[in-house]
Amino acid sequence: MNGEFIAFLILSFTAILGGILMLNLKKVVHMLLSVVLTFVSLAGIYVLLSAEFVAVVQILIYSGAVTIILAFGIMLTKHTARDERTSNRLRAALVGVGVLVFFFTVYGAIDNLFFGPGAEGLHVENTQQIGERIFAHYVIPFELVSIVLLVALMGAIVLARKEGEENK
Amino acid sequence: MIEFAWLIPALPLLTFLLLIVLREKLKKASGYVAVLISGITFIVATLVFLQLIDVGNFLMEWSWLTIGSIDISFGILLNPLNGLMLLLVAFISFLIHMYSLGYMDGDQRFSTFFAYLSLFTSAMLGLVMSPNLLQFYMFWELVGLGSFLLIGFYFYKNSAKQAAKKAFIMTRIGDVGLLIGLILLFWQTNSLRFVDIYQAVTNGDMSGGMITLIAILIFIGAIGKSGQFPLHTWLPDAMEGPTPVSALIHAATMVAAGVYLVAVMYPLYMASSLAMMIVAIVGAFTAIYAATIGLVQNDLKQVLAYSTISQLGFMMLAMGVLGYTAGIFHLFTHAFFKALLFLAAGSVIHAVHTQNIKEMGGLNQKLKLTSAVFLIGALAISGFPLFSGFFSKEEILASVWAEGQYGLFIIAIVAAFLTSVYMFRLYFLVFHGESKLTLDKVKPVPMTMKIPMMVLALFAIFSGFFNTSWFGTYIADFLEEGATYLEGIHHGSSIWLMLLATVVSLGGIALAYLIYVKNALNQENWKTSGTYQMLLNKYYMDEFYDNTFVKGSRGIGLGFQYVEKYFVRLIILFIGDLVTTFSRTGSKSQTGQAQTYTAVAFLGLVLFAAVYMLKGGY
Amino acid sequence: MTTIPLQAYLILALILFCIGLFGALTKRNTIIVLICIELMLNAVNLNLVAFSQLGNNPGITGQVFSLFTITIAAAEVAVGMAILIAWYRHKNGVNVDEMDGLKD
Amino acid sequence: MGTLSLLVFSPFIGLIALLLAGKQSDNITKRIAAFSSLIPLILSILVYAQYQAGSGLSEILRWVQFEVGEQTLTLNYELAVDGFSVILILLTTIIAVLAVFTSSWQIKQNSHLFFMLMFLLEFGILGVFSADNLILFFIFFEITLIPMFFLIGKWGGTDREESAFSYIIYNGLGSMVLLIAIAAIFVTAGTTNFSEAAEYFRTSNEAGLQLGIAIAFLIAFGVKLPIFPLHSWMVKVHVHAPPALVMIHAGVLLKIGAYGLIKFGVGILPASFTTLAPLIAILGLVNLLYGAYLALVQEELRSVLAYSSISHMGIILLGVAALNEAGIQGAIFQSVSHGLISALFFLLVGILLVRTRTTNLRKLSGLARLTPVLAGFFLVAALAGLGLPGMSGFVSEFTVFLGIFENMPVIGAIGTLGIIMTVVYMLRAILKMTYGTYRNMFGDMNDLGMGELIPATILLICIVVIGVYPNTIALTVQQTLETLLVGIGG
Repeated sequence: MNGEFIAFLILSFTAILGGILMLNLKKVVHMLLSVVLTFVSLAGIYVLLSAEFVAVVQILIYSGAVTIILAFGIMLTKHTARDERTSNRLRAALVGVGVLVFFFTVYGAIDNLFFGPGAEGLHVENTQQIGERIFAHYVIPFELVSIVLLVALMGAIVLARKEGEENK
Repeated sequence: MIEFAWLIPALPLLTFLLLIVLREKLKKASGYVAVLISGITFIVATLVFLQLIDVGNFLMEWSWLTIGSIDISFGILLNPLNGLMLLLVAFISFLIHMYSLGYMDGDQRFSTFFAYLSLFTSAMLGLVMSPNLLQFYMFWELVGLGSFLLIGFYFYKNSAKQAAKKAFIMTRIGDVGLLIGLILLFWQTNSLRFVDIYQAVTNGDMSGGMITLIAILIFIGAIGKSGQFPLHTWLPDAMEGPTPVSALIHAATMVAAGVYLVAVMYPLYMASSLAMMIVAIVGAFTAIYAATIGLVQNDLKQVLAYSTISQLGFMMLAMGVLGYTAGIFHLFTHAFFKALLFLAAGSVIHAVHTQNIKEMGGLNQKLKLTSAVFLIGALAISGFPLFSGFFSKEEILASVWAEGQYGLFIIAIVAAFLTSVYMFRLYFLVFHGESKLTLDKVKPVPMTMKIPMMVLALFAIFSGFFNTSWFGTYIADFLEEGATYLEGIHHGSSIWLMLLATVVSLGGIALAYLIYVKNALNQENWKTSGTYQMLLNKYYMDEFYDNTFVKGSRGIGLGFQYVEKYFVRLIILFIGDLVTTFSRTGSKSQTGQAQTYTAVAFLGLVLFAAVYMLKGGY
Repeated sequence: MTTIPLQAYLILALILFCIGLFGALTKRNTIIVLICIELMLNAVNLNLVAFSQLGNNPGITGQVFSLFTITIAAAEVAVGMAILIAWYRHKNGVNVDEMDGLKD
Repeated sequence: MGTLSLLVFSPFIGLIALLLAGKQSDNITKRIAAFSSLIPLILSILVYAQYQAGSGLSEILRWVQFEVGEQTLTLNYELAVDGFSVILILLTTIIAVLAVFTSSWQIKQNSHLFFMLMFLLEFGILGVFSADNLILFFIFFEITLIPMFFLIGKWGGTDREESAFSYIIYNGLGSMVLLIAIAAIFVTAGTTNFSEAAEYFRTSNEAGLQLGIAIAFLIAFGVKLPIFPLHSWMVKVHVHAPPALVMIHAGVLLKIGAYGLIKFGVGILPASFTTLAPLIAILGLVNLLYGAYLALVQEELRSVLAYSSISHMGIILLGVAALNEAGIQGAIFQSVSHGLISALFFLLVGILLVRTRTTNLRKLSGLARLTPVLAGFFLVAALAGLGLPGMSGFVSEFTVFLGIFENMPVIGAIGTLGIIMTVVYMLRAILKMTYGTYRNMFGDMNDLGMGELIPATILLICIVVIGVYPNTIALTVQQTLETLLVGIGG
């Protein structure tokens, strides 16, 4: 029981707590906030996994950007408390059972999974390693991702604006 | 010449095809074509017959139907029995063709009539030449077809339609018996050839019970065709056809086929005393049953029809008491005098346009020839001494007596007595007494009708002499030649039987004379009696059949209609509902909700994954 | 180096994934559904990162891939939000079960 | 491409010709259809000649191959004919030509599309009879369903849509069962080739599975044949489909049921069919009598003919149940014979409908007066139908009963009641129409013209030739019969 393990336990507990809160809270904003809790905890776990850069990105993108976008979304639309109710009890039950079965199925697969001692030195100049890897190995995917981002940006603007013009 | 025997049925068939196809073109000429070809047929038959007397037997076969290892052939068989029949059929049919020239003159469907007539003749000729039971059966059915077409010739008459249908159906019922019999026989003997069947019977290849069963089934066929009780009702109705047809059906062709069938299968019957007994009893019963009905009928042709049934009963009776030659001999003589009677009746009808004997009378002044030949026919059928019927009937009685069937003997005597009574009732009512018709309405009888009648009259008188104990038993000798199974069963006649037959015949004539000419007996009581009504209505047989079988069949049909409506319909509804429910569920699940779709897809994935895991997939 | 076994991370990811899945399949509010999808993506990311450290073939590539995933997820959220807002203007509602255009 | 493939695909010539010609005037369309319908006929005669000459007609092309577990399953495009199928092919092409000819005066609208579907149907049927493996058979079997559905639904009589749907539902369900059976064979035997599958099942001893497959076959083909109580679709089709189509339907399509039962049922699974024989015999008996009694009370000629078809199919079942040379051969004969006779009947019904617009027996009477030739043909068709010697019907009935009496004399004896009933209902229906007094309800009617006389005469000649000299067919099927009966051991 070392410190790392305690940290992992706390972080994973908060992550799961955030998820469960998200499912059970009534207000959409609260749900969003509880999910932020999960996102942040995950960033912590990334640090535990020697992925400092990813952890930072996680906080920037998820806890920052995505959450802001979603918050704007919530603000721009109207929500009543009733809305959060699940739509169909039967389906919820079925899906619940399905998810449980899925959980145990996959659990069976990952139980006793062991690949070896793991990588050394990922935390050493982590950002540099990532940068080298991206720009040496994955340039084309990187460029493609940038195109995708651009297209998404344009798409988002067009989608959000076109309707507005029609309304005028 | 005998190699060309196949021409005998082929020629009339050719006439049939020719006339059916060219009926519009030939018109009047078609009659002459038909008569010419039937004349040629008769000549060929005669030549073949003459040669047959020397040769004795003749057989030709072709493979016809191959079923795996079974080979059924088609061919021609000539032996004394069918040689005689061949000649008889060809001769009578030729005369009737000729007679029809006059009788059917002016009919709209003149050519069609001759076409049917030829088809009928062809079928009958083919029937008597069959070497195996299947071929026999085929022609047997075709004879039924011919009679059906001819009986329904006046198709626009409702009664003709019913009669034709009835004839076909009733004989078909019999035919099915024959069919079952022949199939059973096939599986017993592995062959349908008559010779093989005879062989199998003599070798004792079949069990006695089986022989009896088959013999009875085949006899059912004969019952149907020969109008024996209880399948006789079609025969009187068959009078709906033109009169020459009645003559042909009743005299030499269709009805005789039944007797001929029993004759052909005789070894089978001889092997089973029970079957023989049944044949004899059915024959005797039919003889007296039909004779009693014949006593009171008022339709000229109906009386003759019942007399035919009765005479066929005599033939069957003869067959049933080992009187093989007697039966065939009676068939032979009966062919002539019955044809004669019908043709004479036909010329009466042709002349006065009615069939009701109550409306006739005194016709002997106007129709002298007809009256004379009718008298000859009546005398012959009544068994008046020295006429043909006398010899044949006497021989039948002799056979019955010799077999010791005294009960049947008495029935036969009574039936013979009744025969002369009803025949002379007919004769006196039609040709004697006061004329109830204005005589100038009576049309003259053309030459083409007279000649056949005269020829037949000659035969009606003299054909008996072919087989007498006085001048020689030619027919019997001829028939028994080569037919080993017939050895030792010839019954000699005795003087007292002849005297008895004469007395019976004369007594019947005398009684008829007393009643219908002298009016010696009071008929009023008789006519109101229940017995009279019963006889007039033919023992209510038609009504009985109508109420049981006809209505019964329809009832079953209607019952099935309900099954169809409710049970089968339920199945449709069930299948329909199943399909609609299925599709409705399908279309309902098509909600357009992406979330639901995903949920279903996910559940499916989970299912597969779980199954995979449970099967130990990792 | 690390003492926490791989399974621990994977099970955590699995739990988060299951929560996200359940939410995505049952919640009516489209925004919540989007959030849940993000949660699932996060679980996947966690797997990637965990494998990059403790996997069969450890290395930096796992982290690189998780970065790509995060990028795409961000783009997805942006487009999803845009669609949602457009839809909201059109129908004045954000519920998933009102979106049944697939039916036609 | 062998002759057989050429034959199977030859209807496409007509189809493509019609497509290329586009929407021409009615006359041109009909002429194109008539001429191109002759091509399959000529090719089928060629195939028949080649078969008789003993030259091999079978074709194999590799098609799909896939692995299931350790098994490698191969699907080939295999065509072959035996004595039975070659006769049915000939029957198909003859009836198709006549149906195309006769539809030219029955189909008034969209004849272009009608003929194209007709050719598609012919393609399917020819494929069914030439396929040498089960999957290919199934594919062609399904191909026949689709054009049939549209043909009934679009050009039929009053209840055409309902009939079309009941047709497709029943046959679809039948196909489903068939597919299951075929899949079961494929998986167990590892092949879908007829002879290989037969070989496999001869040596294997999975009796339960075989019985299951045999029952599935019985149901699948029982729908097609049809067997009581799965027959109601067929009555509807008979009554509501256009007569030219019913010529093909009653003449050939129903025979697929018989063909399947004999070739797959008896051919592949003889042991199970021996077990099932009593059941089949009873079903046959029920069909025979049920159909006959119902035909007796119908007031509509086409219903009478429909029920008479059911009754006649009962005879086929009896023949199959007999499981001996005579029975099977009788069933084959009955297939051909009933095909010809019902084609003749519906040819005549088509001719009659043009003149009277009704086939209701209550309204028709005394047709022999104005149209003696038509009436005569009706009578001849009825006589053929009731099994008069000298026509094909007799040979088949006799052979079937010969067969059934060897094994099940009691059932045979009850079945003969059907022979009597056939006479009763046939004569009742036909005499009601043709005999009796003529009531002038339809105005002046012309008797048959040349265009109508020739098709009717061709069919009649076929019927009579088979009836007068049955060895024309019997010799062709002998070898097939022997092959089939090897399995039964008879």
